[in-house]
Amino acid sequence: MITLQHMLTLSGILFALSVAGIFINRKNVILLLMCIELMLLAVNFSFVSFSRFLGNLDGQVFVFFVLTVAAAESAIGLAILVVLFRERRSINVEDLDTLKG
Amino acid sequence: MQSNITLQSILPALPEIYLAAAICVVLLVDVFAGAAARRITPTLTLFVIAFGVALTTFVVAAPTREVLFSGMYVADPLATFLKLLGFLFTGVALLYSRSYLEARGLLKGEYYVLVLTALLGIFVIASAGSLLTIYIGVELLALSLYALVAFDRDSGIAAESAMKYFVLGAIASGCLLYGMSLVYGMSGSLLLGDLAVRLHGEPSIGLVMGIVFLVVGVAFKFGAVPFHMWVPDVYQGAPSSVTLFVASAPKLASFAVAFRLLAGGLGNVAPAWTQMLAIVAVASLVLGNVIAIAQTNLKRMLAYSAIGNVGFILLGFVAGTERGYEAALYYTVAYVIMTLGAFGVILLASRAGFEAERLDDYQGLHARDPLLALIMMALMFSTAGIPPFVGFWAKLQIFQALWLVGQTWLVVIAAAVSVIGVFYYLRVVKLMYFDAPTDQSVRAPSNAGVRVALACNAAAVLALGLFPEGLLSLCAKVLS
Amino acid sequence: MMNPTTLLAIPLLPLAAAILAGLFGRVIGRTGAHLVTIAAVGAAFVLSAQTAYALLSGEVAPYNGAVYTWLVSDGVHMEVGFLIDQLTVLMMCVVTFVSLCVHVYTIGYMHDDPGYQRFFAYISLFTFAMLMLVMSNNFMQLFFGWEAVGVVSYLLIGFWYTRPSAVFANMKAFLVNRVGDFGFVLGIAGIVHFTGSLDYRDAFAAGPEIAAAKLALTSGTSVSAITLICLCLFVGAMGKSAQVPLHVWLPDSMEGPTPISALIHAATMVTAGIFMVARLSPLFELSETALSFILIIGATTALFMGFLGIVNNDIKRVVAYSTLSQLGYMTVALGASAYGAAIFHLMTHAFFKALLFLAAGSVIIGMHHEQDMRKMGGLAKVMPITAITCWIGSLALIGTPLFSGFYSKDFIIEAVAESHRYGASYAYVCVLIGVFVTALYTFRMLFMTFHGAPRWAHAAHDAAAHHDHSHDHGHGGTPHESPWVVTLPLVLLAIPSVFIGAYTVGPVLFGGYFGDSIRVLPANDVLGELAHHFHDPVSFAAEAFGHPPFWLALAGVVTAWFVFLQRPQIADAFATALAPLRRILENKYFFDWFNENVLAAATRGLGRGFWKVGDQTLIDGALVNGSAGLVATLAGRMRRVQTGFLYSYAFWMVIGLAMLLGWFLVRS
Amino acid sequence: MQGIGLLSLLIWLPIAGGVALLALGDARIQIGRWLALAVSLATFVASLSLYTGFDVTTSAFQFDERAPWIPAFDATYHLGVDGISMPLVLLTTFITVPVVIAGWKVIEQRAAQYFAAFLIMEGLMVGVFSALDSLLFYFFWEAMLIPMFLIIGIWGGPRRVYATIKFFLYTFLGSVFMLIALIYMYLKTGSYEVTAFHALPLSRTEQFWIFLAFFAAFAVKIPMFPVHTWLPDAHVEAPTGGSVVLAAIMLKMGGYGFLRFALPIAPDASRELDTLVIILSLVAVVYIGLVALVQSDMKKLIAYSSIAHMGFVTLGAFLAFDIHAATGDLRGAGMGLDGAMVQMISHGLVSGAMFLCVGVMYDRLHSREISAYGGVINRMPIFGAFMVLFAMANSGLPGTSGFVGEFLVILASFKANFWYAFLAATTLVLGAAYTLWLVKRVIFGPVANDHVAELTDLDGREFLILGVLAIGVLALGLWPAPLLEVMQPSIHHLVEQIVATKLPV
Repeated sequence: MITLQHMLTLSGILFALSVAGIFINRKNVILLLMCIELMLLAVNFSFVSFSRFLGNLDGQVFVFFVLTVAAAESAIGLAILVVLFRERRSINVEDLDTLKG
Repeated sequence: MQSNITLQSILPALPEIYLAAAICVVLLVDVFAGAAARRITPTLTLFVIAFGVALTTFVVAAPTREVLFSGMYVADPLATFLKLLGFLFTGVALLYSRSYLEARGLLKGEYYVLVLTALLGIFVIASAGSLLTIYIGVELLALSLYALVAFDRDSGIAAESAMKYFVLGAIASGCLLYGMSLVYGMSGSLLLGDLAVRLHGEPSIGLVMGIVFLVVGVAFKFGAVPFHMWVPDVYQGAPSSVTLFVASAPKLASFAVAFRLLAGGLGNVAPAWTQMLAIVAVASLVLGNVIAIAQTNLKRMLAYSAIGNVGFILLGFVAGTERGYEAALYYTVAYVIMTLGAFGVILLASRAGFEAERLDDYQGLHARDPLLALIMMALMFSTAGIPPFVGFWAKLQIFQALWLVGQTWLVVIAAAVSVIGVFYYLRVVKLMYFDAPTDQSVRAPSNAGVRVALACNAAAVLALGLFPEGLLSLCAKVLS
Repeated sequence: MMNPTTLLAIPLLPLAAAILAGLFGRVIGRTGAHLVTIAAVGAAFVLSAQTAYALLSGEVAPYNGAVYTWLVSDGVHMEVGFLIDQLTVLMMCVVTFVSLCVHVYTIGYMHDDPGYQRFFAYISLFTFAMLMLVMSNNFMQLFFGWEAVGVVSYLLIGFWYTRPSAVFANMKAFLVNRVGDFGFVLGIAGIVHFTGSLDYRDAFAAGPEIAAAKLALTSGTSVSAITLICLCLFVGAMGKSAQVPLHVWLPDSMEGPTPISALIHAATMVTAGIFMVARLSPLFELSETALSFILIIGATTALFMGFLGIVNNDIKRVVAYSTLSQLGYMTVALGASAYGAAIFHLMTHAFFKALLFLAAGSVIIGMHHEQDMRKMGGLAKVMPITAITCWIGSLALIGTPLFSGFYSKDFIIEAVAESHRYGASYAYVCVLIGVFVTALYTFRMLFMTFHGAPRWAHAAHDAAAHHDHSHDHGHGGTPHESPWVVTLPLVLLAIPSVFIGAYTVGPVLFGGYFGDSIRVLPANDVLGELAHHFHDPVSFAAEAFGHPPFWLALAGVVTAWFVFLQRPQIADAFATALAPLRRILENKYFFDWFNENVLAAATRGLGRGFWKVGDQTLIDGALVNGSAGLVATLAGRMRRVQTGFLYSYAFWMVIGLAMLLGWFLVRS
Repeated sequence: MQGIGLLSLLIWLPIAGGVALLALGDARIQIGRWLALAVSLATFVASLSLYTGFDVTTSAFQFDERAPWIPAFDATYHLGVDGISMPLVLLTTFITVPVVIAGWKVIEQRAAQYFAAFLIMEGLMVGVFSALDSLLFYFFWEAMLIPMFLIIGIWGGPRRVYATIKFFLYTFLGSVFMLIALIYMYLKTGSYEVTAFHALPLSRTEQFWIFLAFFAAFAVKIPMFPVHTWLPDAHVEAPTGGSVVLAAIMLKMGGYGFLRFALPIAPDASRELDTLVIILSLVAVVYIGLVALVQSDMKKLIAYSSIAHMGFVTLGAFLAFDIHAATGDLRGAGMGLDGAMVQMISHGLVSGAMFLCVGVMYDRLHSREISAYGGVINRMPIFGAFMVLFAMANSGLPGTSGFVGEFLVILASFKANFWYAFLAATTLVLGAAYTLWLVKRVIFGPVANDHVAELTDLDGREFLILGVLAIGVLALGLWPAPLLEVMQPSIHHLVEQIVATKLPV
């Protein structure tokens, strides 16, 4: 029988994975965007599971909003990525270090 | 809760509705005006804002607290106050920006539209009645800002800072969301009102986790240590006009988020988050003020100064009392006014092909442009918290709020740090007044309108310092 | 009842004159300057004499009243007021008279000095200050006059401010006096502490209870209050009256023009200390210890300063050293509770020492500002008046019977002999030998200057070269007698130098002249003892031949005559034989050396150390700039955290998140 | 009080004048100078009626003005003076006049702002002395740093930046803690009224911390050893006018603070810590005196002498407790406070005059090094006379104002402890030593070099300002009674306040 705990643990693991992915990955910005998506999904998962176990729909409504926003978010992200590539001819995370200190 | 919505019942939401509509109008006008858009759009936007102010004041101005959309939307004096200030600050920011944008070919309709959407996001947060509304507002604001930061497509550092901002911002909103989901799980409701009722006493583990994530999200919005990393890069990387905007109005949103979410929703479990905020605040105070000393770029220095000041604002929340929130609000408003002025000076000082952002650019500014130097000096002393400027009262009120709850050590730390902070503000004054101008020093173009505006800005800083009562009592009123 | 306005006029006239001559010197011109000042001082003298007469003839009672209240602090009234009694009037007359002579004399001496008006302003101001000092009825005003004479002497010694030696001497004089005042002010503070008043009357009235009181110095030890206070006060006297070891300023102060030497060092300023102790006799009487201390200090000064007179060749300095040793005599008298004798000697000494100084000045004028006795000799022929008056002065000084100095000095010696105080025997020996020494150096000076073969014929020229005063004149040329304005005061002073002693000794010492202006405990009343076998001056002079002092003096004269006039080579022989002793004497017992190379150097070293180490290194270097530097380096370090790499930013966020989580999950 | 009160006038008239000057700008500086002079004179004349209209029979605050200011903080715009603050207000308005005249010719660049800065500062300083609402007091106290910061930084010497930032941070650091203490007491009393704080009962620990907070602020300002090192730098680099105001008035604020805040608000803490203060004061007298002796820079020397002289202020202010302990009664306690007050006023005149003298020479030779001078009096006899007079006053000569305060403090300290008096009295020697040595090397002696040979004596303007100060110094020295008369009631009141314990008995 799958309990809330299991689901939460899963979402927690997913979230942790995504976060870890963001700072462990030192290569490609695209990967970062993916991690972010994953993070949102983890959140969605926990929302859904809560709403399921609380028996109230607000959580699932929230998920729709999150999905929508996520779409917009990745759009913006990609746009920025394009601009960045135009300027730097690279989407390597390690090249993003002109601003520091 | 299922109400039949009438025009009358959604009237309190007029500012948002109006602004949303106006955005579309501006967008269309800009598209169809073609070449003329360059002239029309900015003016139109200012009109939109001016009219919005009028509308909010005379039509809405809710003396009482009204709840709409089954509790998701709240219209209360605070919301109105924040919206009016939002209009005001945005208007001033755009006013300062115009010539700067023109000089760099950035004067595009999208810019104005994005600013307005960001403003809309602020409004939504200001009136947020549930976690969902907060999330929507936050994202609306954040996404617009990402775009704005990257607005100058020919600037590498802009793109870089935008990317950093975006990624970190995404993580932050992820945390925020995760926290929300946990709180939702623990309380079974998204409405802040319900949270306030249901959550009290000793918080459960899950709730504590949720609170931690929420605090992280809020701290990021404020740009508090250790979630501050984006601030200096964005301030420096973004076009100065964008920096001006990012540094001003969104601070209101940050306050609103913190207030609605923490003070409002989680008010009865305050001990849990005040301690977290205390740590974050002290870290911000120290780090911000200390690192600022080592900066050579004015925008970056102001970024770190912002981090330090955010520490003060958070201290207001740490107090966790009516007085504390007043102090935080007052501080936010005062700080935004000062920041507007400071970046306004930077904007005015920059000209085509020359960004006046290195500290050394301001050597001997007094000899070149006494008025500008005078304004900048007033703003610097104010930010440093020296009377007779408004910054002093802001700090004083924070101290008082903390004293009241017996946070002696926080007061002492804050006081000591503010002394360190004074140093780098003095250094700006020193550059402007004590040093001889060099050949690449600022030579500001004469731009009468903006000059007058800046002068008024500085005058306001002084006037609010001499007669602080008005704003103080206003802040108190809208919060009570 | 005395008329306060008259009393007020006595000091204020010279003051007004000083202001007039000083600030408006250009307007009123040279003649105007000396006319107005001399008129003022003359008037002051007349008024003082009149007051004195009125008082002594018993027309009026002694006066003690306030003129105005300087301030009231915490109930303590600080006033400016006068106490006019026998002691005061005596001092007033002496001061004004000598000052008058000096004024007249100055006309000649400073004849073509550019600072003519300024000089008159100074000496009038000095007269004012001195009068304030002697006429005061309270400690505050006493201290005011005390410091005021000090500062005027500072100005006078440094009158020729272009001379490095002069400006050094005046600073030295002021500082040494300040060391004295340091003690003095402490003494005053003590008085106020116990009496809550600065008035003499209250202080004297409270004398007994102060004597009973103790003063805790440290938690454990406490000393007799009266002794401490008297010693402190006497330190002040030591400074002003140049008692060992605070005497060092006086010889150097010869840098000033001669009239100063006369005014300051003979008649007035240096006697302030003597006067003060006598004035405060009701207090000093109560402390045996203090009096013994005074006695010993005085005796030491009297003898050892006399020795220095023997080896010095500067005519003015010789007189200066003789002044020191005479002051020693007065101090000894004070120490022996023979205040009357001290004041009496003060008076007689004022006349004949002023005379000697002015005579020396006259010689210096005659020699075109040559002061070295080795370049003189045989001057008696060319400047007879000076010579004669100088002889009179010297005879008075060494205490030739019937001369004024004889009575005053002889009674001091007698008094010491009578005294049973601790240190009295030592003092007695000192003063006896002192008599011989005095005679020796006085006549050495006399002979070297006025007799023997002239040594100036060839000296005069290069003399001019050495002393290039701004106002030097008539280079070369032979010595000549001085103008009448110079010689007149000599004569005026010569007369009292001879007679005043014999004339006044009876009444002043034994006639109960001082009334209760001086108080002596019956036990200490040595003069009372002497009074039994004093009948009249002449017979007393006759008895003198039976007393050692006379023969000692004679011996001194003869030695001087033989050694310095008949067989100068003997002097040289002595000089070579006793070379070490001579070096000690010529270096004035190394006092100056010690002060300049040890005290002053140590002070400056200490100051430099405090400054460099304390202020600059520790406070500024370590604390102030150190902490600032620390913050700066910290800033430099901390900014490196902002690496610019996205993943490190993210990493920090996560760290923050994790820490918050960990912290609060652990706590709850 | 109807309309604008006298004190408000004294505060805002100069500030308004300063703003007007700024508006006028350098272009019409001739008018500007006269405007500045007119304003400062008018302020001074107006302030005289403080003295004439002063009621010497009461210790209550007079010329009282009260207007609502910040109800949110229960802070009112409350002004008033008593016998302690009134003389200081007069000193402020008086000193500003010669300062303005002194800058007349000397300041060429940015003259308008120079005079404006001084006028504004005058107003703020009057505010500090007359504010009876501690928040208002702090407001002025801090605001005053800004003009001084600019004066040193803009018109100062080569190391001006270091000096002025050091000055600002030093004093700011001290003041911040005072602010915390004020807030604390506000939260206890519900008002920022100074008198309310006086009446506020405080526990031993509270008093202890509050006293330390005040001490941090005032000890830096006075300044006391070991937080004095900003002063020499500030003085050396500041322009003449700046040094004068700094020495003559700004230092007094520290002393005033002790008398108005630290002592009456935390009497018991003062009693417990008085030994510390007294020892630091005596260190200032001796240690600083010795340091002053070896300075080669005239301004630095005078700066150090200022520290030594201010040592007498703190000494006199804190004697009361030891006197009470030693003699069992309070006779002499008031004397110490009188001495402290007189010393402040007198030092205001004397040090101001000394700095003006240095300024006179600096304007001619552009050097502050003692070694650059020598035999000045040969070329500048009148100036030499003034300099000697002020030097004598500085070394505490009776008949000059410098004597009165020191004398009273020494008398009082003897009551407390012989050794206090002993160490305090060393100033007679040390003070004379460093001052006269300075005079000897600079004024007297043969003409040292060609530059000195070219010196010209005082012009009318310089003669005027030095003359006025000389009159002040002598008047106060010869007849201090009027000054003490106005102080008496307030001083007595203060004594009662500080000996009355606040602890529950």
